[in-house]
Amino acid sequence: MSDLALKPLSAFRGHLAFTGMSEASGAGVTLEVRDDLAMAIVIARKGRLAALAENVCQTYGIDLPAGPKRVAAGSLAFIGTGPGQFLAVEQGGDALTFASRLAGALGDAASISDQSASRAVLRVSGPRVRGVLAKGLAIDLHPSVFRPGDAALSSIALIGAHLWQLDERPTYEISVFRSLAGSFAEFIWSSAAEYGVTIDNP
Amino acid sequence: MAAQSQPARLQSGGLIDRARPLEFQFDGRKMTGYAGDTLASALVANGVTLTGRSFKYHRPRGVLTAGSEEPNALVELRGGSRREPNTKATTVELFAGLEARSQNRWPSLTFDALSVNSLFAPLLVAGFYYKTFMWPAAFWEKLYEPLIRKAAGLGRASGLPDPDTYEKAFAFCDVLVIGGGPTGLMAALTACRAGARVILCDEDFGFGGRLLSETFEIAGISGASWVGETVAELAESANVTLMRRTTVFGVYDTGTYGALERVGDHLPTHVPHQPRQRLWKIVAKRAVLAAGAIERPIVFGGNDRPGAVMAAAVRSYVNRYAAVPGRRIAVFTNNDDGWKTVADCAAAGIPVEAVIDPRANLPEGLRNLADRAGATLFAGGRVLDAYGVSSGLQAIDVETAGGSIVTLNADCLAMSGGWNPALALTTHLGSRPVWRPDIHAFVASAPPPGLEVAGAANGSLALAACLAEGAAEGAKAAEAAGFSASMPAIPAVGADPTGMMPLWKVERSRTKAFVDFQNDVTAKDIAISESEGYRSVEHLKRYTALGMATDQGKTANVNALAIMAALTGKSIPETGVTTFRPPYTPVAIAAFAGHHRGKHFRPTRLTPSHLWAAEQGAPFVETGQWLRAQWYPRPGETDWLVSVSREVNATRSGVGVCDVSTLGKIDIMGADAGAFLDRVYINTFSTLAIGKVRYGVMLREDGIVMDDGTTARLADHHYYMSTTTVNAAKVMQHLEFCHQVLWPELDVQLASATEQWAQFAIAGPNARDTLRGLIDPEFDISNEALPYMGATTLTICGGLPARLFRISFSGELAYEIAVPAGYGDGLIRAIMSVGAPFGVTPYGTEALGVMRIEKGHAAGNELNGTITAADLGLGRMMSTKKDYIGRVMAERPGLADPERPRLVGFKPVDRAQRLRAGAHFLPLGAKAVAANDEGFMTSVAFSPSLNHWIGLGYLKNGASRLGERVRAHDPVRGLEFEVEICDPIFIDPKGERLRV
Amino acid sequence: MRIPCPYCGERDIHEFAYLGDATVSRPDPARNDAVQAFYEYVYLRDNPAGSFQELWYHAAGCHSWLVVTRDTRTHAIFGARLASREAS
Amino acid sequence: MQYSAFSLLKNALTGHRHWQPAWRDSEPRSQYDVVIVGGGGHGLATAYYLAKVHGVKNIAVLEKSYIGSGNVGRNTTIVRSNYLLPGNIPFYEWSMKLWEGLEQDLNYNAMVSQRGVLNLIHSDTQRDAYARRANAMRLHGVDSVLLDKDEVRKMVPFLNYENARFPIQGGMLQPRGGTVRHDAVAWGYARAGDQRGVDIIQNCEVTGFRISNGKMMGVETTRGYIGAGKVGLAVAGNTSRVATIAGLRLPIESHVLQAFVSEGIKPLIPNVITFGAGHFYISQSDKGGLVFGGDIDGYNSYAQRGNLPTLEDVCEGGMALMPMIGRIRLLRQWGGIMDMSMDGSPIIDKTPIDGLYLNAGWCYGGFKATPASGWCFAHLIARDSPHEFAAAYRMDRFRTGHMIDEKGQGAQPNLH
Ligand SMILES: Cc1cc2nc3c(=O)[nH]c(=O)nc-3n(C[C@H](O)[C@H](O)[C@H](O)COP(=O)(O)OP(=O)(O)OC[C@H]3O[C@@H](n4cnc5c(N)ncnc54)[C@H](O)[C@@H]3O)c2cc1C
Ligand SMILES: NC(=O)c1ccc[n+]([C@@H]2O[C@H](COP(=O)([O-])OP(=O)(O)OC[C@H]3O[C@@H](n4cnc5c(N)ncnc54)[C@H](O)[C@@H]3O)[C@@H](O)[C@H]2O)c1
Ligand SMILES: Cc1cc2nc3c(=O)[nH]c(=O)nc-3n(C[C@H](O)[C@H](O)[C@H](O)COP(=O)(O)O)c2cc1C
Ligand SMILES: [Zn+2]
Repeated sequence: MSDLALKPLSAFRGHLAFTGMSEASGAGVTLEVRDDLAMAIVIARKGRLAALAENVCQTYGIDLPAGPKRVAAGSLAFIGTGPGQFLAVEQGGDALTFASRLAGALGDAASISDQSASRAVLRVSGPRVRGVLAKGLAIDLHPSVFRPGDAALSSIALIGAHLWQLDERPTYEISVFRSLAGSFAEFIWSSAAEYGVTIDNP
Repeated sequence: MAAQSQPARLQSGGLIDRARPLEFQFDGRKMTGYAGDTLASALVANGVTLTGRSFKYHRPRGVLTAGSEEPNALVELRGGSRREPNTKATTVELFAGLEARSQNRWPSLTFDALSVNSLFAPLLVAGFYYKTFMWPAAFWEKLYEPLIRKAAGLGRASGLPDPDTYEKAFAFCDVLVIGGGPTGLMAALTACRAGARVILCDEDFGFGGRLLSETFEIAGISGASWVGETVAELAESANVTLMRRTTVFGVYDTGTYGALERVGDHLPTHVPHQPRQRLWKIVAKRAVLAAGAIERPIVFGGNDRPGAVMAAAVRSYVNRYAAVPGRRIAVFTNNDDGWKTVADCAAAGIPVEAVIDPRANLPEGLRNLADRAGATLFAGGRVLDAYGVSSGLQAIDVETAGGSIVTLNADCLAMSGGWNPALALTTHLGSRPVWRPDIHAFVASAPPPGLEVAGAANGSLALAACLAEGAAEGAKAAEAAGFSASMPAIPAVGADPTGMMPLWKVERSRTKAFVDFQNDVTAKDIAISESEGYRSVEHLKRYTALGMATDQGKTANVNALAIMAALTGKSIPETGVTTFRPPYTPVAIAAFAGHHRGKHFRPTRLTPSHLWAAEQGAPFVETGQWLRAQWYPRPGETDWLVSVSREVNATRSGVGVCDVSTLGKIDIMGADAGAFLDRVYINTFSTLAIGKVRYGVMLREDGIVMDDGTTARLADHHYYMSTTTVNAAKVMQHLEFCHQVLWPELDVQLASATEQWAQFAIAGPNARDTLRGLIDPEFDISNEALPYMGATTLTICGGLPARLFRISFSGELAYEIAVPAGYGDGLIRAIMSVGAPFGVTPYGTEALGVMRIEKGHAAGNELNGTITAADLGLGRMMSTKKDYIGRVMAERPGLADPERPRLVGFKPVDRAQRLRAGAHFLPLGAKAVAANDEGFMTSVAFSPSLNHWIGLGYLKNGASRLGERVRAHDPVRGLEFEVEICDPIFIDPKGERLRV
Repeated sequence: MRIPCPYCGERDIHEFAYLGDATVSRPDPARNDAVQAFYEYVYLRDNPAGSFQELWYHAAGCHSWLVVTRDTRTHAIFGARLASREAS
Repeated sequence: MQYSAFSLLKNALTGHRHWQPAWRDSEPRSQYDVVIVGGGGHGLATAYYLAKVHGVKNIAVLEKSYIGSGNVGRNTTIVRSNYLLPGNIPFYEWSMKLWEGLEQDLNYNAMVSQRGVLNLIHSDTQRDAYARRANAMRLHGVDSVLLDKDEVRKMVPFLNYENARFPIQGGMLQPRGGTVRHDAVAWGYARAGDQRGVDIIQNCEVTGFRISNGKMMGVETTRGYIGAGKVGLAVAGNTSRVATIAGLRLPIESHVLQAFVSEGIKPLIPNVITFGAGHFYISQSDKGGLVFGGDIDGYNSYAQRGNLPTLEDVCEGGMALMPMIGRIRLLRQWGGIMDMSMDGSPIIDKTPIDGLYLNAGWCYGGFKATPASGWCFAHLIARDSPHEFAAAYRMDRFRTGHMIDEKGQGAQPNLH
C-alpha cells in the first residue's frame, strides 16, 4: 500500500546527539553525517577488468584506480577496495536506484552489489583529526604518506572501517558498517573530546 | 623556612624550581618539596632515609638509585580506587598534595613486626619452601600456603575498579630515538636536520639524561643549558615529536615499538577528557637506542642499609635536586666515574669521609681529588660491612690494602661497581648480549633489524663518545630511512675517564650481602643454589627469585652472574645471562586495554529495528556482537516464559514478526556462481530455478558441518546466500578462500550484503494478509505466484525495492522480507501497523528458539563443530554426484559410523517436568557411569503449542529408537527423570502449514 | 608484526586472519587414494622452523588471501603475494 | 637427602654448607635401555615412572638446554580435569589424582594448590555447554559444580557485574582444580628420578636418530652418539623439528602462547578464573604476581616470544572482566612454543619406527597432564601397549575420523 511511504533512518540516529557531545567546546574536530551517499560494490567479472575500466572511463570519465585510491568526477567516485573491486559512491543521487543504474551502464563486465544502506559515513575534519584517528587506526596519515585521493580499508578501534581523504584540511570520510555506527560514534567522541568536537548536522 | 622544613636541601643549585614549593605527605607526615623534584628527591631533601621494607626479611630499606631501576623505594600512591601499589619513588614526579605510603610493613615502617623474619633468615634461604610444608599434606592449603601468600607480594591493590581512562594510539616515524640524554639528543638532532620524521622519547619528565645530574660542560656551557638549547631546536622543528614521560617498554616485530606515555600521573587531579596514560604503538623505519647505562652496586655485608646509595644517584640528588643524601659521605667505587661523586660532594660542601677504591694504583689526579675533598683514601681497600639502625647507616668496616680492618662513621655510602649498558630492548626479539671484557659489561649483539645502539647503552661511556656516536647513529638512521644526512659538529667536552677494575663481591663480609635487594637474594643464596645443582643462570633465577621482582634485577643480574661464575669456575660470558622480556619497566594493565573495557570491550552491533525494540522495552541478548531483542514484554508480564509463550502462540495462531537481519547475507554473482555453490554446499544449487530458495549445508574440509542456511537464486548470475548470525564472517572468509585460493578460475564475485538489508520474518497463518498491506498492488504474492521456497524482488510501501522470500524457520506460513537497512525502522513500524488488524505480535530470539525447536531445526547448540550432516539426519542431502568441500573426509569410518549419536527429539514422560539442556542420557535402570552415557540434550524449550517441555539432543542410534525411553541425568542440577525419544519435529511433521 | 599486503600496503597484523601452510594443495577428489591424499592435505604439516609460506587473509582490509613468506623463528617477512594469482 | 623441616633446620645450623645437588649433572653413557628426549615435565615424569612403576634401570633424559627450560617453566600453572569428551576425562582425572599425592611421592613441595577453577558463563548456549560438560565430568566421577550468577558473585565479588559487554550469568567450578608451582614440578621429578638412577643430561640436544631396518638404535646428540633400544620423544613445541629428523610428518603445528605476570601484590584473587568470552584467564601466584593469559598469537612460530596485539587483547579481556586490576602493572611478558595438534588433543603412541615413541600435541593444556602423561607414556614404552587412560590418543585417529575435538574447531590448530 502506497500510503505507508517509508523514510530512511540515519544510522547515527540516537548516537551522535547524546548529551555532552556538542557541549565539548573547541574546534579540534568537526563531524558531519553523510546520509546522502549512494554506494555499490563493483567487482570486475573474471578476466573483464580492462573492459570494466573502459566502460567506466567512457561512461563516467573516471580512470579506475589500480590501488586503494579514490577517483572522482562530479558527484561520482570510484574507490579501489581490492584487486578488481571498487566501491562506487554517488553523492546526492537516488540511493535506491544507484546499483541498477550502475549495472545498466557497466553491462556484464562487472557484478554489482547494492551497499547504499550498509554503511554509515562520517565526514571528519579539522586540525586535530589525525590525532583523533591515531587513537584507533594503525595507518600513517601523515601528509607525506597519505594524501587527498588516498583510501584505506582497515579497522578503527576494532571496527572495520573504510576511509578516504578528500582534501588537505584535512578532511576524511570514514565509512563503517551501519550496525556499528553507535560504537563508532562513541569512539570518535571519546577520542576527540580532549580537542573539542563540533557536529555539523547531529 | 624552607631550609628547616627540608633539612637536607642545599641552599642553592639544582634544577628544581624553588619558586614553586609543593606540599606532599609520606606515611601521613606532611613535607614540602619543589617542582622539579621526584618523590625520592623530595624525601631525601626532607631527610627521610627509610622508605620501605624488603620482601622476605622485612629489612629496612631506603632510596638506592635515582631512576627506573630502583629496587628499594617502592611506595603506594594516591588512595581509594586510585591506590597504586609498588610505585618507584624515584620515578614519581612530585605534585601538590601527593600522598605516598610505605609498603610491606605492619604496624609501621619503623616498627615492623615481620622483621622477625630476619631472625629466621637461616631457615628462609633459597628454595626453603620446596623442602618443607609437606606434612601433613592437608595443611598446605589450609595453613602454610595462606601464610606464604600473605607474606608475599609487596603492595596492596585497591580492589576497586580503576576509575581512570586510558588510551591507545599509533604513531609512525622515520627515526625513533629512545632516550634523550646526550647521545639521544645528538641522534635526534642529526636525524631532524636531515629532514626525517623523528620521535624522541624519554621516560623522565626532563630531557637530558645524565647531563641533568652531572657537572659537565658542553661547548663551553653547562650540560643543562646545552640540553635546553638542543631541545629548543628540536621543539621548533615540525618534523620532530618530543615525548616526555614516555618509556619505550618493548620492541616488537617489524619495527613496532611499545611505549607508555604517562599523561596525567604527575598531575594532582584528572584533567577532563584526558587519559591517565596512553599506550603508543610506534612504527619506526629506524630506531636509535640511547637509553644510557645503569650503575651496579657492589655486594658486601649490609649493602642494603638505608644510606647505601649508588654513587651516580648521589650526584643526581646533589646536582639535579640539590638534596643531600647524607652528612658524612663515604664513597666506595671501583671505577673512575664513581670519583665524580667525591668531586661533586666536595664542591657542594658535603663532607666526604673516605674514598675506598679496590684499585691499589690510582692515578695522581684521583689521589689529589681525595686530598682536596679532605677524604681518607683507601686505595686497594674494600668495604666489608655496613652497619646501622633501621633509619640508616652509621658505620662501615673497611678492609685496607694491608688487610687490617678500620671502622669509619658515615651515614651515606656512595657505591659504584661500574656500569651496565641499558641494552634490554635490544634483546626483546631474541638476540643475546655479548661480554665486552674491556668495560666488564655486556653489550648488545645483533640488535633487532632497524635498531642501532649508541652511547652509554652501547658501552661507550665517556661523554665525548656518547655525543659522537649519537650523531653518527642519528645520521645512519636518517640515511637508512631515505634522507641524506650530514654529521653535525660534535661539541667539545672535557675528559671523562672510564677506567675500572671489576669487583663483584667483597670476600670476608660478615653480614648479609645482598645481590637482589627487592627479592632479598643474598650472595649466600647464590652459593646454596649452586651447591644444590641449580647452576644454570636460569635455574639460579627461578630457584632464588633473583631478578624477578618489579625491577627485574636491573641492578642485580650481572653481579649475580659474576658470583655464580666464580662459584662454578666459569667465565661470566660462559655463565650467560637470563632473558630480558618486555616491558622494560612495568606498565599498568589498563593501559594495554585502553578504550576497550566495560561496555566498550568489543564493538556492539545494533539491528535495524533496535530503536523500535528498545522503545518496546525488549531485553537484548548478545549474538556474534549483535544485540538482539529476546522478547517483548507486555505490561504486567514479569515472567519471561509468559511473554515468550504468548509470542509463540500469537505467531502460530495469527502472525508474528521478528528481526532476522543479523543473519549473514552474501551476494554471490558471476557466471560460475551456481557451480561455485555446488562445490561449497553438500547439495546442488546450480540447478536451482531463478526465483527459488533452497536450504543448504556446508562442511569444513574435515567433513564436519560448518554452517547452514538458505540460498536464493535471484537472477541467472546472482545468488543470495544466508548464513547463521555467528558464522557470517567465518563463512565469508571461507568462500573467499574457496574462490581465491582453490578455484580462482571460476567467474564468481562475492560481496557481503549483511548490512545492506533489514530483514524481517513475518510468520503465521496471517502472514500473507499482513504482507499484502505492504506490498505494492502490482505484485502477486498468492500461494500460486509465490509458493513455499519461492523468492522474488518487488516494491513495497509505494516503490521501495524489497526482496521477498517464502521461507520458514518457525514452521508456519512465513516470509522474510528485506529492504535497504535504513528503511528497517520504518518497515517494522509499518508491519506493526498493517498487521494490527491481524494481531501482529513481535517476537524475539527466545520465541524464535522455541519455534525452531518445535520444528526440529538445528541451530548453534546443535552445530557444535563435531557434528556431521548425517548426525543431523541430513545424510541424504549429501550429493554423491559431485565433489564438494568435506565430501572425502566425511567418508572416514569415524564420521560415517551409523552408531554415531543422532539428532532426535525428547519429551518428558511426566509432562509437567521441565527439561534442561546439558543433561545426559542413560538407559533406564543403568548405573550413572560414563560407560552408559548415550548422548546429551542440546536445546530445550517450553512448547506452548504442546503445553509441555520439549528437547533436542544427540542420542546413540537415536533415529531407530523413537518411542523408547531413556533417563535424563543432570546431576549438577540434581535432576533425574525419564524422557521419551521422539521425532525431532514436534509440530506439523508433514510441513503442511508452510505450504498454505 | 606488519604484513605487506600487495594491494593495501604494509599493515598491522591485527587486520589479518591466519590459515597456515600455503604449500599444501587440495587433492583431486577423483584420485584412487583420495582419502589418503585428503588426510595428508587436511592434517599433516611440514611445520618448518625457518622460511615458511603461509596463507593470511586480509580480513579488515581488501579481503585478499595472501601467500606470505615468513621466518617462523624470527618473524622476518620476506614478501607477500596474492594467493589468487597462483592458480590462474 | 630426604627433605623435611628437620633437614632444613639441620642445614641451617651448619650454615647451609651440606646441601647436595637435587640431581646429578650426569655425563652421557654410551648405551641406555630407554632414552627420553626432552627434559620438560613430561619427559622427566616419564623417566621417573619408568623407574618407579616399571622398574626400568637404565634411563637417560636428554635435554637440549637446562631442564624446565621449555613450557613446563613458562606456563600459567593451571591444573584441572574439567574436560568434556570421554577420551579425555579419565586421563586428566588420573592426572589430578597423581597431583594430589605428588609431593609425598616425590618428597618435593610443588605447592599443589587446589583453589578451584572457575569458568564463567555469559550466555544460555554457554550454560548449556557447561552443564553438558559438568555432567560428563560427574559421570566420570569428577567433581564439578554449576553456579548461578549470585553464587559466582559471592565467590568473586570483584568481577564486573554491572557494566559488562558480556554480562556474567554463572559459572562452572571444579573445586579440586587449581595451580601447581611449575618449575618445582620439573625439579621434583628430576630429583626423584635421579634418586632412582635416572641420568639427567642437560645441554644435550638430539640432532639425529640411528635407525636400522626400521628399528631404533640410538640418538645423535650434541654430546655424541647415545645408544638406546627405546627412545621416547617428549619435546613439546619442538616435536615437528625432532620428528622430521626421524622422517615423520605429523598433524602438528608449532604456535606461541604467551603468559603474563604482574608485579607482586598482597592476596587479591583467590582462585583460577577463566573468561572464555574474552580470551582471558587469571590466578595469583604464591609470590603475589597475577599470572594471566589468553589466546595463542595465532600463527606458526618457533620464536618463543609473543607479540603486542595478543597482549592487548588479553588485557582488554582482563579489564572487561575485573577492572580492579587496571592500576596493577604488568611486569613481564613471555611465550612458549606449543605443539598444537589438529584436533587440540594429544598423541601418546608408537610410531612407524620400532622403538620410537611419541608424546606430543599437548597444545596449551599439557602442564596439568604432566603426571598422567608421564605415567601413561612410561606404560607405553615399558609394555609396548597403550595405557587404558591414554588409549584414545592414537596417531591414526585423524585418518580414521576419531578426532577428540573439545572445541569443535576442526583441523585448524590456531583455533584450538
Ligand atoms: C604460556 C603458556 C601457558 C600455559 N598454561 C598452561 C596451563 O595453565 N595449564 C596447562 O595444563 N598447560 C599449560 N600450558 C601447556 C604446558 O605448559 C605444556 O603443554 C607442557 O608443559 C608440555 O610438556 P613438557 O612440560 O614436557 O614440555 P617442555 O617443558 O616444553 O619440554 C620439552 C623439552 O624438550 C626439550 N627439547 C626440545 N628439542 C630437543 C632436542 N632436540 N633434544 C633434547 N631436548 C629437546 C626442550 O628444551 C624442552 O625442555 C601452557 C603453555 C604455555 C606456553
Ligand atoms: N664515565 C663513565 O664511566 C660513565 C658511565 C656511565 C655514564 N656516563 C655518562 O652518562 C651519559 C651517557 O649518555 P647517554 O645519552 O648515552 O645516556 P643517559 O643516561 O644520559 O640518557 C639516557 C636517557 O634514556 C632514558 N631512557 C632509558 N631507557 C628508556 C626507555 N626505555 N624509554 C625512554 N627513555 C629511556 C633515560 O631516562 C635517560 O634520560 C654521558 O654523559 C656519559 O658521560 C659516564
Ligand atoms: C607462573 C609463573 C610466574 C612467574 N612469576 C614471575 C615473577 O614474579 N617475576 C618474573 O620476573 N617473572 C616471572 N615469571 C616469568 C619468568 O621470569 C620467565 O619469563 C618465564 O619462566 C619464561 O622464561 P624466559 O622469559 O626466560 O624465556 C613467571 C612465570 C611463570 C610461569
Ligand atoms: Zn589488503
